[in-house]
Amino acid sequence: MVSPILLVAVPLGAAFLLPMADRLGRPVARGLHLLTLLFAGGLALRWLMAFQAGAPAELITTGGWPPPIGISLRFGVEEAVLVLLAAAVAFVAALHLARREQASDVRGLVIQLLLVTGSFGLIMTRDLFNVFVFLEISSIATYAIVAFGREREGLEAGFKYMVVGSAASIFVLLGIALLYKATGTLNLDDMLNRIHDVPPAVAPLLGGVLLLLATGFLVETKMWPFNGPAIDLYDGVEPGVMALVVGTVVNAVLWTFWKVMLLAGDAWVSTVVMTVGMVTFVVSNFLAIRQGRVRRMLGYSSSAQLGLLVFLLPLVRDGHVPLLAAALLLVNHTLAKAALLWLAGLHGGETMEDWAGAFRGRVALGVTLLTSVVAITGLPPFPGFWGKWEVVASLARSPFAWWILPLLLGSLFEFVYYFGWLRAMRPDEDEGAAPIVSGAPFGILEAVAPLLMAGALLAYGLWWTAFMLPPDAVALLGLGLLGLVLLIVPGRVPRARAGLALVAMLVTAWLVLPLKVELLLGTFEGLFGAIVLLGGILVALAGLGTGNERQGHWGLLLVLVASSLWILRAETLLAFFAAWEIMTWSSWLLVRQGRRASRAAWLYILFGAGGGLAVLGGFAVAMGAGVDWIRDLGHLSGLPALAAFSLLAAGFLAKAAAWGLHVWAPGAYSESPDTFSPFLSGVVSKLPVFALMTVAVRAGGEVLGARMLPVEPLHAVAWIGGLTALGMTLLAVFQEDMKRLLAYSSVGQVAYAIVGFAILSPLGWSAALYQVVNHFLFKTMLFLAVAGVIYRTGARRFSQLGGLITRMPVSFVFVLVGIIAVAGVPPLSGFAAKWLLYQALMEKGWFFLTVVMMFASVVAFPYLFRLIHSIFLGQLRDDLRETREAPWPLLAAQFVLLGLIMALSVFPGAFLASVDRVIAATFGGTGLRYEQWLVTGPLGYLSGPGIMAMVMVLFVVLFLFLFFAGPRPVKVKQLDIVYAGEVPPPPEQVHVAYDMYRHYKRAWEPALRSWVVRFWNFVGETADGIAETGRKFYTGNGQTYLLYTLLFLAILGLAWASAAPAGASPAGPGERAVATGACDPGTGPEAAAEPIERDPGAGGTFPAAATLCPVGARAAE
Amino acid sequence: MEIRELVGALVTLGGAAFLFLGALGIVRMPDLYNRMQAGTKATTLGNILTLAGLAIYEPAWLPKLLLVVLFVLMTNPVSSHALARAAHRGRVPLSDISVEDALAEAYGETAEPAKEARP
Amino acid sequence: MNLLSLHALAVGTAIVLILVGLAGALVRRNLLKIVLGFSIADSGVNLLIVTLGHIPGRTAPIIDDPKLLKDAGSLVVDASKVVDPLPQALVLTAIVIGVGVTALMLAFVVRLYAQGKSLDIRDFGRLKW
Amino acid sequence: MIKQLVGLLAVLAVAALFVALLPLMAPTELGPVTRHYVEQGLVENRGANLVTSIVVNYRGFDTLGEVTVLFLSVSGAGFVLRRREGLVPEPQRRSSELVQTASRVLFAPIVLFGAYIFVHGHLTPGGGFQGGAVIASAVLLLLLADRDRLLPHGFLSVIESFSGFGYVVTGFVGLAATGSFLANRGVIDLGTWNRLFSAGVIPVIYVLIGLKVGSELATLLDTMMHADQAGEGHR
Amino acid sequence: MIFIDLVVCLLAIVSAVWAIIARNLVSAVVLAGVVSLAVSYLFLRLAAPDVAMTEAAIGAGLSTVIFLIAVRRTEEEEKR
Repeated sequence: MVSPILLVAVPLGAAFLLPMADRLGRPVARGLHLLTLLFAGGLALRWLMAFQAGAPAELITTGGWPPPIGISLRFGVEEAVLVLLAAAVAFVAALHLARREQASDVRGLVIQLLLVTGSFGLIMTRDLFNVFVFLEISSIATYAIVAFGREREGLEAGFKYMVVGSAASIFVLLGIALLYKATGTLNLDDMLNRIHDVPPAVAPLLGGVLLLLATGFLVETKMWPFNGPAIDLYDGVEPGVMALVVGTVVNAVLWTFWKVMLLAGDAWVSTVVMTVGMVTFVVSNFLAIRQGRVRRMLGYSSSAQLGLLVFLLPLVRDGHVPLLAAALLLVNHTLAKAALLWLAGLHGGETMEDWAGAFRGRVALGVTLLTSVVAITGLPPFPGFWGKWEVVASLARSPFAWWILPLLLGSLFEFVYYFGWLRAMRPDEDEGAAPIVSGAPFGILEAVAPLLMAGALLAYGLWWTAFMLPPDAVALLGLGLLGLVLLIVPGRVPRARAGLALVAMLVTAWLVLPLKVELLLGTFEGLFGAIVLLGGILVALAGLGTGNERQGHWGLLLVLVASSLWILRAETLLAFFAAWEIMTWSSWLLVRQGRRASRAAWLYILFGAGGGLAVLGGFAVAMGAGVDWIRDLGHLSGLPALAAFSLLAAGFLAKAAAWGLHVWAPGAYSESPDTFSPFLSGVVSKLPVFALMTVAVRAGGEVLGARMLPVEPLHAVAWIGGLTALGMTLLAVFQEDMKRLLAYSSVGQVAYAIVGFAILSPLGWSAALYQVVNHFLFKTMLFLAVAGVIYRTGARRFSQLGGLITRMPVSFVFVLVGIIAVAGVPPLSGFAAKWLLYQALMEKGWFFLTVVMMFASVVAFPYLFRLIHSIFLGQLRDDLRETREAPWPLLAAQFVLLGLIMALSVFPGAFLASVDRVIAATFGGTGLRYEQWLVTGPLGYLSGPGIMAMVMVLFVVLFLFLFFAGPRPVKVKQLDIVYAGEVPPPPEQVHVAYDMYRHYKRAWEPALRSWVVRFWNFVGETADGIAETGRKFYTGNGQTYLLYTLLFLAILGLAWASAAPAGASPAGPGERAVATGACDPGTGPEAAAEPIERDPGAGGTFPAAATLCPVGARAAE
Repeated sequence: MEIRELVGALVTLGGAAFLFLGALGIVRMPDLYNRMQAGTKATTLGNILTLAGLAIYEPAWLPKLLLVVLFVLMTNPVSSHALARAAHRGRVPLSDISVEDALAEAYGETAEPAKEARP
Repeated sequence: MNLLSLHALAVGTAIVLILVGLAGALVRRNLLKIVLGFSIADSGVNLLIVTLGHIPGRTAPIIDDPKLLKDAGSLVVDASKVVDPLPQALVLTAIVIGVGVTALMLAFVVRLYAQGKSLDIRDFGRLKW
Repeated sequence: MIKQLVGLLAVLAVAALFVALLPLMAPTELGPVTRHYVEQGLVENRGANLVTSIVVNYRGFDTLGEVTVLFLSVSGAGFVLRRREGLVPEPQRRSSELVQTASRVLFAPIVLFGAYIFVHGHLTPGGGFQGGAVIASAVLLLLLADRDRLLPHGFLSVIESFSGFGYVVTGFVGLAATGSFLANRGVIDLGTWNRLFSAGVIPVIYVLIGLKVGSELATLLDTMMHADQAGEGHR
Repeated sequence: MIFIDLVVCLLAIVSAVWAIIARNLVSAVVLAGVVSLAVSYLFLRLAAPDVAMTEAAIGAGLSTVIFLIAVRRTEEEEKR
């Protein structure tokens, strides 16, 4: 095969020839440029395939000499991947930049090509001085290419970058020269061997030399505190150019840093590098949250991502973290950041406000943007997720487990600003602001660049995902894939898409669910799977009737359903977490489709992703104890068990909107698209309950039973659930918006299931599971009914509605049944749920909590009453006279649910008996007995049919009485009130349904003041304030940045000199060197006489245990 | 043998003397133009003499030294000429005792830069 | 080491030049002075590297005299008679690279001046925070 | 002021680091690799100037990079200072007749001298870079004598491109002949020590480097002198 | 000999410091050229004639010229 040296030689030759080619015409020069890049990419690809087939890494000599004599280069898998990546990005960048007017100078092309060539050389070379040469080539090319940008800003940034870069290259050059002096060689592999044979007099000094070198590279990799100029560069330079730099030079420099770090076995320098890397990750991400300028924000993000990779260098070297993990992160960042930068260039918006309505109507670009953001924040299925997981997993098992903490913190900040950016892109529709579409017009060639990158990301990510899925879950993958296809394929035919989604889910249900009901309900997986699929199918059915969803709605729903099913099937921690995160982002995107959901969606994803990080932390604790499978979580004990349980519970409770973490929930439930609210509230909110029951409980293991702590952890959870139920119910009472009312109600009702779970007894779990199914049925139905009302009237506020019973009688029946079920009164299923819950609580002995729960369910009556009263009863408003009944698909979906509610109400025993098998498998026994129609608990029995019959009789009697003997309604004019002198309130406020419970509100005011919201606001404002102040660190003055660089070296140099062993103390160094005789000319060390032809193929096999300073210290004593 | 080396050394010494005179002129002369004249003329000759001395001392270097002499002959006057003109254009004042500014007349300048009192 | 040896002097001068250059780049506000500072520091670095290869009492690595050979028959050079040529080769490269960077920096300065009509680095900090 | 003080303190602390590293800078015997260069340099390359042997052959890849750096900087400077359309440089004052004539006369000898330096690069001190710099000084002389003089850009550019390309091609010849890029042994006869035609492809490469460096530095000077002066101002 | 070296070293250092301090840019550039020249002499003394030549031609010569051109380019417009 062709020698990889051509990867450097051919582009160099081409670069020299470019000016000549340009004399023949610009297309010739451009063609030469593109062909060269194609050649390089093709060559790298061929070698990569050869390596896959088992070929060994290639050692390339130059000048005809073997390694230590001549300069040698290495071309192995790592180099091939980096070169391929660089060539690909450069090729696409060349396409992207082709039309820019600045490219009209051929020197622009020359610089572009040399930028790439320098990176290739930097990636492949194994000679330290050659590293310096190629470092200079790529740096100079970076400096020069800055002139592509808007004139002044780009040049300013470029000059600052040069000032700091010049200092860095002085350090690097000095470091390399001193290393040569100490080891007598420049070849990296040779030096790795010889660095142990350094004369003892100078061995302790190597730490200082490596510090010089490491400082140089920390500057070159733009670590904090040296990242000021680099961030300015992002801000000032044409983004298309920065994408090229990110894809080539940045990776090459990082890889070179890796090579240099091979030398630094010295623990001290390694710690410095790790610390600086992690600090960069956290600080850059943190400062970015206050960054209003988009490109600058991207710069902070790049710095942070690079910081994470630099942090990993010593860990990968010492085998604590696999190289593959870092590689995944790198590939992910390169592709995603390149795509984002190109998009930023296409749009041209400077500040967040400019981005409002970005890419509206350009679906492909919008999807690309979303894909890139989801990828860069490390969410599945993209490569960055797998990389981050692997990093966390291996860190957890290494002695560096505590570093996970800042890692998670930095990731959280990353979510904040990236999702904040997306939030700014889709402001609420009534926030006015027409979309500003700025930026130069662009052609297909420019637009295709980010698409290619995002496509590569997605393909690579899915390829990994296919590996990670359980082998029998192909159906899930198919479902998800179909969803993605629906997402991407253009065209706006919501009904057809809904139909396709419906069919897909039906097929999936056929494939994955066991058909026998007993079997279906007899496992957690089956029970929750049925809920997910049934919910999905019904929502899609309803979608056939509405057809006003935004594009992507049904595709995302399929992805959401697939990921939810995957959560249920997951057996490993990784599979579970991946599915959990996909579920989070796909549901977030669905929430975001609501018309006023900007803020709601933002809060949703912040808490969702933050909860995800808590879950990851919990899993990290588990993995640190050697657990990889969910079923093994039970093996945890002691402190790890408690920590894992607490973190997991926190994560899941955040998703379940437990009190304290519920801030997101009312907004998300109510502002979602009308066809998604039923699914979000009915189905997605059940998944945390599943997770608590199957995952968190196991992690808790014996801790939960053994009462290690003064407070039983689960008792705390139960109280949180109780408070949630009470508080949310109280708040629901005062809502003026029917979806919002249902939203508060949902949060409160799910809390019942949490309380049931926390009781941790067979009876409690029966109650919880019963409540889960129950809530799914009635809340999905209610939300669908409300969706029908909104669909027909367009109104959501109670004061805009009323008297619809005559226009929408069927919907009225559904709502009526629904609220009875919610209220927990006989004869419907809600009663059974509460009956079970109270029994379980009393059995457990938590009497006070029992009282609270009872109070909460009583408080629910007033708000439930409003649903009937304000929507359907009373007098029909004039503007609603033309209203028709909801479309039939909506009604059909509700009808199915109605039937199920009835079945559950009449035969609670049948359901409970099959659920009991799950409980028995968990607890080894059940709390209930079943005889015919009777269910017997510890405190009494329940007979579904009996109650039903009894209530029916009562109801009929009552109804007949009212019908014949009740008062007749009197018709009055609406909104017709006489004023006497006072300022008239807006008509809305005089509606009978407006602020119906205002009197109670006055009484409960202090209790309702949301301390939680205030707390979170305080947290947000404080963080903003600190970030705002922290950003002042970057003064914009190039000299200040240079000062940071020197100060860094000075402080660490002093620290090293004072911490170094006695031999390195500056006292009388000159005499010392002579006294040891090591420098005596003529009697050179014996090593010099050795034959120098060493094993040429020796790679970086560096003994992990070798540290330099202690060796020298011993020798010096 | 020795005679040749001695002669060479003497010639070189002569060159050094001229160079010294040139330096002296630079110190003693009243204004830039006069100093430049002293510096150029004396040093051109001094250089040539020094090189000639070297040629006598080591005859093998003759061709190269000839080239150097040629080079000095061509560059030294031209460069001082250029310098002087540049100084004039830069309005470096003449000394008080100078009587004529031919260049200014050649340019037809009315405002003479000469005779300005030095601060 | 003898403090008045050529080697010691060269090392000392080199280090002082590096520091003076860096200090100049750090303290002076004129863009050209900053570039000048780096240029001086570069000279210092080059001097230091050459000094690293210097061994007192040996000649330059140009073998134009048979006395430098180990024995007359072969072309093997007596390694105890010449200084280390490698650092010299490196410095040759470094000097050229240095002048390249300097030229580019000066081009930036000229361009910045053309746009901002100033040479004060504080006037070129519009991008910040 | 405080910042400058802190800066000086930082420099002093860096000085302390250097002082701590002083023992590393004491003279030491040749290392193994460089010992090979010294002892075997003549045997393997026949070039009297060992530094040249290292620069062009043992570490020839570095030198290719070095040439690239220069090329890149000059292109970069040109790119930064590129002329915007529609801007014509203002005419400059010409030097006196004498200076112009002298510079024209001197041009050829200086170029010749530069060529002499790089042709003898493998024998005496100096080589492609030094010779190239001398050639550039000849060009500088021309430019100084007559600032409006426009260099023959086409010619310079052709030399620049083809000498650089020739360097790479020489490397390919080595690759084809011996399997190693830029190899010297086994490409052409190494010749006899201390003769002009010796040291294999080293003189060839040095000539190419000299031409390239000369033309590049000349372009650089031209770029700097005739740079576009009109700024876009505050946009 | 060593005293000449000492003087040259001092010359280099003094010129460097002066170049940094000097207000006039042209003198600063010329002083930096002096530094290069002195360093070039030291190269010669350190048995590195190749480097000395390069430093003299490129460091002291070409570099200084480029600096001077840059100084002129940045002064010219202030007068206009």
